[in-house]
Amino acid sequence: MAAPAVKVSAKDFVSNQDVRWCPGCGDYSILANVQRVMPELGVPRENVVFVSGIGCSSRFPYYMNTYGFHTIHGRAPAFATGIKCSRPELSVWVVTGDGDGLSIGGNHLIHTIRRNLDCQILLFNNRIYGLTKGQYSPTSQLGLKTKSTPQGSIDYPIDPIAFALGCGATFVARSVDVDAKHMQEVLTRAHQHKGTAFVEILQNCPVFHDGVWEEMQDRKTRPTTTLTLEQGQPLVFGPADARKGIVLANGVPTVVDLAADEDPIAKGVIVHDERSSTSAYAGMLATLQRPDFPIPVGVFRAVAKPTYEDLLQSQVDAAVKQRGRGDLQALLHSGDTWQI
Amino acid sequence: MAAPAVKVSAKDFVSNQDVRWCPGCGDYSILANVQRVMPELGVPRENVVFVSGIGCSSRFPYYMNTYGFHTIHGRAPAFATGIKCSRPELSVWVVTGDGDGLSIGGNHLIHTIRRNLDCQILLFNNRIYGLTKGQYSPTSQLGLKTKSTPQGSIDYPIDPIAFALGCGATFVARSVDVDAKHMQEVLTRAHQHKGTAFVEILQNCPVFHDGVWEEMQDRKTRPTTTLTLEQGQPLVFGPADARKGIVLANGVPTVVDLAADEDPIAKGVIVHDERSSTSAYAGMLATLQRPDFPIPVGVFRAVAKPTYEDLLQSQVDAAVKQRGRGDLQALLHSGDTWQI
Amino acid sequence: MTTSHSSPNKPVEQLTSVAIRFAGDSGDGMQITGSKFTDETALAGNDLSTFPDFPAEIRAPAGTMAGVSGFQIHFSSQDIHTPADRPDVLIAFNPAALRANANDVRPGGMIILNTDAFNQKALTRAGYDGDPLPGLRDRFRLVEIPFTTLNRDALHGLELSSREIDRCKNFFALGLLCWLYGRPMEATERWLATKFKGAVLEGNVRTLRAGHAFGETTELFPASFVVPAAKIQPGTYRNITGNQALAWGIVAAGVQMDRDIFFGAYPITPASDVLHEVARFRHFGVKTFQAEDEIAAVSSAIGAAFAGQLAVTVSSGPGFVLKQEALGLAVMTELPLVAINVQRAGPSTGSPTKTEQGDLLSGLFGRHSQSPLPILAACTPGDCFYTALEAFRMAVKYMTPVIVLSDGYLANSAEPWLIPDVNALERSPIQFAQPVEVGAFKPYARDPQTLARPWAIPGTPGLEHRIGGLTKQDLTGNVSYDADNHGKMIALRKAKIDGIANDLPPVEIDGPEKGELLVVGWGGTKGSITAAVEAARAEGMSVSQIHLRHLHPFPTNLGDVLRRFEKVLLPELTDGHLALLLRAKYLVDVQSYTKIIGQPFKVAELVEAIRKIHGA
Amino acid sequence: MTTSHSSPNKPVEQLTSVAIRFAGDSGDGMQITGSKFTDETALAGNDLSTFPDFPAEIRAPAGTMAGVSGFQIHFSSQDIHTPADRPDVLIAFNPAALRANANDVRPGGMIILNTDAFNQKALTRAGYDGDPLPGLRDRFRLVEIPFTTLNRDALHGLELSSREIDRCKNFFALGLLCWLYGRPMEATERWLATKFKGAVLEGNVRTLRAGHAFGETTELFPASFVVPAAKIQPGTYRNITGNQALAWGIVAAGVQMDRDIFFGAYPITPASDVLHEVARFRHFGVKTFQAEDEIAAVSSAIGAAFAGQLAVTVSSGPGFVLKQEALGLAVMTELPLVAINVQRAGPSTGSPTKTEQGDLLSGLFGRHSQSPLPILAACTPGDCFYTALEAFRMAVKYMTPVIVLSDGYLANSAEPWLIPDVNALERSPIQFAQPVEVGAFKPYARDPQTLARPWAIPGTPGLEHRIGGLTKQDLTGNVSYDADNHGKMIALRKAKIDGIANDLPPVEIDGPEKGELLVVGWGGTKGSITAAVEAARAEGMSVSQIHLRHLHPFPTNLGDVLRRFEKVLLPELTDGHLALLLRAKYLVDVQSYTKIIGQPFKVAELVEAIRKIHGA
Ligand SMILES: Cc1ncc(C[n+]2csc(CCOP(=O)(O)OP(=O)(O)O)c2C)c(N)n1
Ligand SMILES: Cc1ncc(C[n+]2csc(CCOP(=O)(O)OP(=O)(O)O)c2C)c(N)n1
Ligand code: SF4
Ligand code: SF4
Ligand SMILES: [Mg+2]
Ligand SMILES: [Mg+2]
Repeated sequence: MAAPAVKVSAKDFVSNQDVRWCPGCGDYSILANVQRVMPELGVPRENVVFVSGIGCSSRFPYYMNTYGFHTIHGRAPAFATGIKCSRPELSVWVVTGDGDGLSIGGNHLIHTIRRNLDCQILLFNNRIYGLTKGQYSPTSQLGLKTKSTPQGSIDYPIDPIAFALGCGATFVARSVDVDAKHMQEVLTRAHQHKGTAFVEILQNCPVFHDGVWEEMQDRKTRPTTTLTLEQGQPLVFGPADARKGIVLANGVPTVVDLAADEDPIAKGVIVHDERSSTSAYAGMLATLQRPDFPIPVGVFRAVAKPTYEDLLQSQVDAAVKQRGRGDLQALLHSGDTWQI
Repeated sequence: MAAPAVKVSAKDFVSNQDVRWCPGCGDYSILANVQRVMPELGVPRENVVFVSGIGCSSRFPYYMNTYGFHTIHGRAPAFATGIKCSRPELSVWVVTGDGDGLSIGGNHLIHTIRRNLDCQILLFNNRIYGLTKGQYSPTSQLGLKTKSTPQGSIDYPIDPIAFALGCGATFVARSVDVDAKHMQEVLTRAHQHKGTAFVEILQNCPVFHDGVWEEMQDRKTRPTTTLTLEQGQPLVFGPADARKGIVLANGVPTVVDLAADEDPIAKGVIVHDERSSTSAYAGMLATLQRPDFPIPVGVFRAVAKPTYEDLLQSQVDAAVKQRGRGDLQALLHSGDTWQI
Repeated sequence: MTTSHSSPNKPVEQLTSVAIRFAGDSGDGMQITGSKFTDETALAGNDLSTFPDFPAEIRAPAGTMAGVSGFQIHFSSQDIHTPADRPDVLIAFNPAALRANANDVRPGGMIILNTDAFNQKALTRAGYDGDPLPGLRDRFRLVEIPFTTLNRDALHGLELSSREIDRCKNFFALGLLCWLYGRPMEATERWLATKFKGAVLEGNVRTLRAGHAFGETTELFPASFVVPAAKIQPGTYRNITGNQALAWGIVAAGVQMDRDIFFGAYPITPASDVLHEVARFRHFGVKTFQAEDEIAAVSSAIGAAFAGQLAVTVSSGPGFVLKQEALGLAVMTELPLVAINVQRAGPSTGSPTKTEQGDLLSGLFGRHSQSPLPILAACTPGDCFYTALEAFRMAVKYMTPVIVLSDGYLANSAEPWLIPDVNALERSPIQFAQPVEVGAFKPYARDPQTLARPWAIPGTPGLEHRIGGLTKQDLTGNVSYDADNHGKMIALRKAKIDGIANDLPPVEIDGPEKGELLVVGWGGTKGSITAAVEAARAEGMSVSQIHLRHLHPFPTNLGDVLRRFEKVLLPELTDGHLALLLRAKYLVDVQSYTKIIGQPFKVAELVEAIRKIHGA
Repeated sequence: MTTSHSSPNKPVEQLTSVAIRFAGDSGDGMQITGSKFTDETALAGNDLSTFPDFPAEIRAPAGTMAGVSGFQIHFSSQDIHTPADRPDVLIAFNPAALRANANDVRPGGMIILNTDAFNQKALTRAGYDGDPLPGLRDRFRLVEIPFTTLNRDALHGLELSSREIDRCKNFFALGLLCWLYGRPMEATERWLATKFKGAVLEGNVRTLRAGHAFGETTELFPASFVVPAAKIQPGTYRNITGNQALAWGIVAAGVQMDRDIFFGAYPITPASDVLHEVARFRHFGVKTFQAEDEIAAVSSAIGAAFAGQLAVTVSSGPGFVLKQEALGLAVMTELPLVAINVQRAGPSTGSPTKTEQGDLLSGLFGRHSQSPLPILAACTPGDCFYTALEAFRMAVKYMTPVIVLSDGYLANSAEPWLIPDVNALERSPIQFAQPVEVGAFKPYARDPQTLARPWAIPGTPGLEHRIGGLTKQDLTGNVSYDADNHGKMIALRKAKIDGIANDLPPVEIDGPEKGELLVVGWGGTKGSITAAVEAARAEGMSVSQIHLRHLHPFPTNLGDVLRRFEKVLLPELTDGHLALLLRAKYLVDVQSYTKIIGQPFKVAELVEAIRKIHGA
């Protein structure tokens, strides 16, 4: 596809619909960041498709001046599969929420991820059902009191990253709604990845679950509550004067303190490798949770694998190559026939 | 519940229906093993419920002389949730297949596992859809030619163990249809575990996928193709004269040779710990796949966590304790009322 | 208690009935204001009916049409059946609220404006080019009040942020309305005391009273009004919404049938509140389960039924459709289950907060093959309580899933409800199958009367058995491939459900037993149809009315009743669902009058429809 | 080619038509034997109809009733419409097969037994207490042949295990039957050569010929028979099953409409073979996607339609029901999609390998709210091809999902099919919306003729737009909360679908244009109804017949046609689905004749039903 004639800007990706989220909703900043990276990706607007399910987050496509499909609750990845398999040249983005993607839609996430369909899946995780006015979600904290759990939730939350890895994800990343620069990097990486790029975005819902990610959003606490993943760099976090690192003891991650001038690698701190041969390493990272550990942000895993739509297309090409483009007349007359 | 009056035997768990599987089907031996362990578990027959979806494997309940519910395709864990939450005293067993459980039923597996409902989930993995006569399943090998994939499957298989761990499973194990003794141990452990016990059973389908697990079934090859997990023992496999062990290099599992008299632990071979504080270790084990590694069999992970039905019941008890057993008359008159 | 607060030094005019609509931004607290006014009106002994109407969005941009939230209350000294077609009074908190609602107001009616909100910016946001007020002045009586300012003055000096202060202004308006219509304010003050404390409580109470005082003193209102108490059946009353009544009906079933409830649901508008309400009643032994999706919700409920619990699942159209495969299994395994569908406007995601009656046929025919089950529909908010109770009794007596239909209008509307005497409610404890010697049990042997099979639950020695969705053999329930048995079981299931008709009360005709015109209705339209029929009679037309709660099977005398009239009119908020069933079954030329715009019927439209067919 | 193999030295009797049923254990290869005999019969120029009937289980225990697999073929020198009610000849490979089928055989008919299989153990397995043969001898002509032994002798000395040898015995029987009815064997030998090689091929061919020779020489058959070729419309013919025809119709749509196919499905009996067949045609640019479940199957197909592909999804009852929510979205977004339902016997899991017509109403009403779409039903195996083609054309022309109904009987039955001339098939390339300047595009502007909206696909500059399931604004397709717009869109969607009626050919009456009795049918029952109507006429009754392929909307002249007859009889393999629709719409007293036992109609039962209503 030819690149767009004139230089496009973020504005070109803003649709004519007024945005209908509550004041202060984390979705606003995510929208802004997506619109900001779009022009950089060099995909003509008409080749971009946003697909979503149902939820506040899933209103996203209406606000993007691209092709968009606001489908039904939880099924967006399946719609995306049909779109991408039919038109591999399209850039397909799935926007979903912790309820849409992980509750009713869990099965489609599993299979889209394991098939490695080339698409970006952005999961806005506000740990609550926003659109239906505040019931707990599969990522809500144990004990959370919500409309549907007046005595507190008794469901253990699921971790989106660990879940995606368990499904065999080839690209897994995490970012935070308020961290514009980081999110734009992650979004760009996700788009560059050929295959399913699963991105969890920690998002605040000021109305029904305000402050759930405060630790990670607050500039002051962020250094100790998050671990920024960088390829080839040791797993080090904390303020310069109180650095800590992550080591393994019989396969179990542990935090160690680092003296100001100490070499982390020498100390056995693990070196981040998003291309690790197996998902064992990324799986270990995914188990790092607050309060015992900082939450890793950035790219957990990024490995190359043929994509579903390419393999499908290659079967078509191979069949045509081998048998010639199908001939209907010949098909109808194949096998035993007889004249009357 | 009082233990059954007379000593019961496997026969007592055989129903009056003739078993309808193909000759040589792996399901026969699984059935035999389940019927054999039942009497040992000391649960009165009337308190045992087998719940299944649809598939050859899901015919299982008809052959057990207990309460049984052959439900609809993929939903068995959801039915089991209703049963166990209503009657925590019942011993609930879910029987499913790689299609029933991991294809259409994936979402219910996710959530039942993460909620840690106390039940045993036995997934018969023959890597094929048997009942519908041989289409590939989510666990089928890439490239497998089946009725629905004449040019070979292009779906990357999902690993049931890794998947279950990604959902936060508290008990995960694997066994092989032909290995009676091992399976009976695993089944007993699964029943003893309070919480969701997820058990993958490698099962042969002689009609549509014969020999898919041959390596693991064949007494001769088993020592090198399987790694038997034992709590507190190093991850060592292979024949006595050619032992090998599993070590970690920067978080990545690797195979090392062991000299006849060499101490594996000294050599850094990982010591198996099913109670590891995080699932990172079990997740690493799950990444061990043929042909580079032996397939682990036995209990990957077994950790204690309050179960869903108990937490639910405790909310009821707490509410009754705090507010007294509900009084309908009082409820109807609560809040503002007026006389006419 | 109903002492009037209306001031001594202003005249008091008496009215029969008044309809008031509160309208403002989603953030302005219109629903609260309206429901508090409703409580007070109820305490004042009026008959009343309300209709909340809020936007789909959580919170659409402030000041836009999309963000307007409204609450209408109709109260009277006679019995009334609807929230009224057109309000006599509109309280508009901002220009958008005015623009969205002004044209609904009765010509010559009163519009009370929060003038503080009428600046240029707000007008443009609302989509007004010029100043709308002049144009409105000659159509309505405009009363312009600076609510924001008055509220700020009233709360001056309180330890509250200006944002917190402004949030109280709706209570100033409420106070004013209370004065205007002589409503008592104790209930509201009591409620405030339970909700807030400290300065916020203080602020709300103060502005409430200030509003009341303002009414007494301002020149704007020469007089206040009184709407005398209505002559209503004596007893103890409360306000109740349809969703609340459903929830309480479910809890009541557990108590009256002496068995714990298992409630499996997945949130969906407008059904979620039933889950929220039921979740508060763990101390009744009720277990609510918020499932991962609707399929798990219904499946878990069926599992609970198999285990011997009173099982119920609740959803709305898009979610209900997902439950159909599992409902088919419940039909096949003949397990008791109550499946509630709070209908909303479709198709597809449609307009979730709007109402419709579009799910009757999908309830009846939405499963593949022949999968019959009974369907009940509630007709008023309070009736939801009795419908839920009846559904559980029917489900257990006949060992069948039962569908209950409510709708978005019933769900959120409130009406005064005569609280039933619990001791007068039928108690019906459950009979489970009793232990038998091993091998003797027949899970599909039937009660000769009801054709119900036994409810044999796990834990009962000797009753071990297996059920499932494959065609079952008569009596044993074993898997069967015999063609004639297949046919026999199809016939048995149908006969069981059809037989329920003998249990149903005959339809009762309101009005002449036979004659020119019969108006047939079902579900949440009862209020508007009744009001329209009364109006038509007042115009001298002979009109009879029946309203169905049992939609499958039908009462046995229905066909006979239909044939007694020359014409039959069937108003439905859907494309003639019941009309299709009646025409097909009785070959009667039922004429369907439909409206599918997400709104309830207006009485005037129905009266017009009646005139037309009558004249024809 | 049709040279007769029947031997010179035995007399040859001529017959008009014969029905033969092959019955044996699932492992005995009855389906193969039957379909090979079918091919030969077709090549012999007879009209024919077949009915395979196999057990649900993959492989039930050998020798049990549950494991019996049957294949019936009816062939004739005149045109026939059904596989025949009762076979003239039964070939029973074991006692279970005998027990399961003997009573179906025409009194005085022939039963050929594999005596080797009739030992005490096998008799008991089959549920016989004593020896059944004496009892049967006086009702039928029993021919007792030791197939196993004869086959072993024939293959003596071959490099085959005794298991492999015994597996060939069905071809010995086939050879014998070929002699008995003068069928050519080349086709079978050619087929064997493609399937097997080496000793196995050798063995099958040898025993086939041995069976033929045995017929010539044995005393058991004094004569052989010939069924002359039928006078059939000239042309090139092939055998085709309904599922195969559906698959080919789908492929043909891609070719004729010049657009690639996206096929999303999840396996389910009896629809899976459509997936298997279509998956073979990647070289036609067809992409099949085996989804994780039916919801993903239909959703992926709708996604493909949005992307501009010809999209289709295939399932059967239980799976189809799961697709209803997504189909509602396709209705709302007005995207072209073909959704095929190969109906099976229910309810719930029911009897997956048995047939029924129970999913018409769920197709029409299975979605919540008002969600209209067209429904077509195929009436013969070969007709499935044209129905699939028509469905795609309708879907694209009207921008709507279209439901196609087939059933388990059509799916697996074979009939000789006149191969269409591809150049004679209508070509209808697709018109997508063309680029416009940014902002000008209206996704919901409609074609004045068809009311279809434009098909604007990603990749087209200037047409960027967003669609979804929320109520849409007319023309722009933006989310709308306007009540009147809501009603307008409901009406537009309905008008669009109703308007398709003007495109449909009027129903054609077979027989008198008006009069005493009209028999109405739809779908896979056409053969049996036609045969019954012909039989009734032969008895001198005046009977007219119509068979509907368009079930929604109906052809415009349908009501008029129905009213021209005193009585209307409607046979359905379901509980009066079409009858309900016709009665409701036209207020005609359509009398429904139903049979719900998982089996097709027998001609005799229909003739009886016609007699009854005629006499009445
Ligand atoms: C089939 C179906 N079931 C339920 C719903 C109601 N529903 C809409 S969004 C939603 C949850 C959304 O939560 P999430 O995905 O976290 O999105 P958020 O609003 O938090 O961004 C639910 C339950 C629906 N629209 N459709
Ligand atoms: C809703 C629905 N969709 C599809 C089917 C058809 N179906 C029955 S079993 C099955 C797959 C079973 O595979 P698996 O779970 O691996 O069981 P197996 O037969 O291999 O033991 C399918 C697709 C069904 N019964 N119901
Ligand atoms: S409810 Fe929460 S998530 Fe939804 S729009 Fe409002 S703030 Fe955002
Ligand atoms: S098909 Fe395969 S899995 Fe099914 S019963 Fe036969 S052998 Fe077992
Ligand atoms: Mg959320
Ligand atoms: Mg399987």
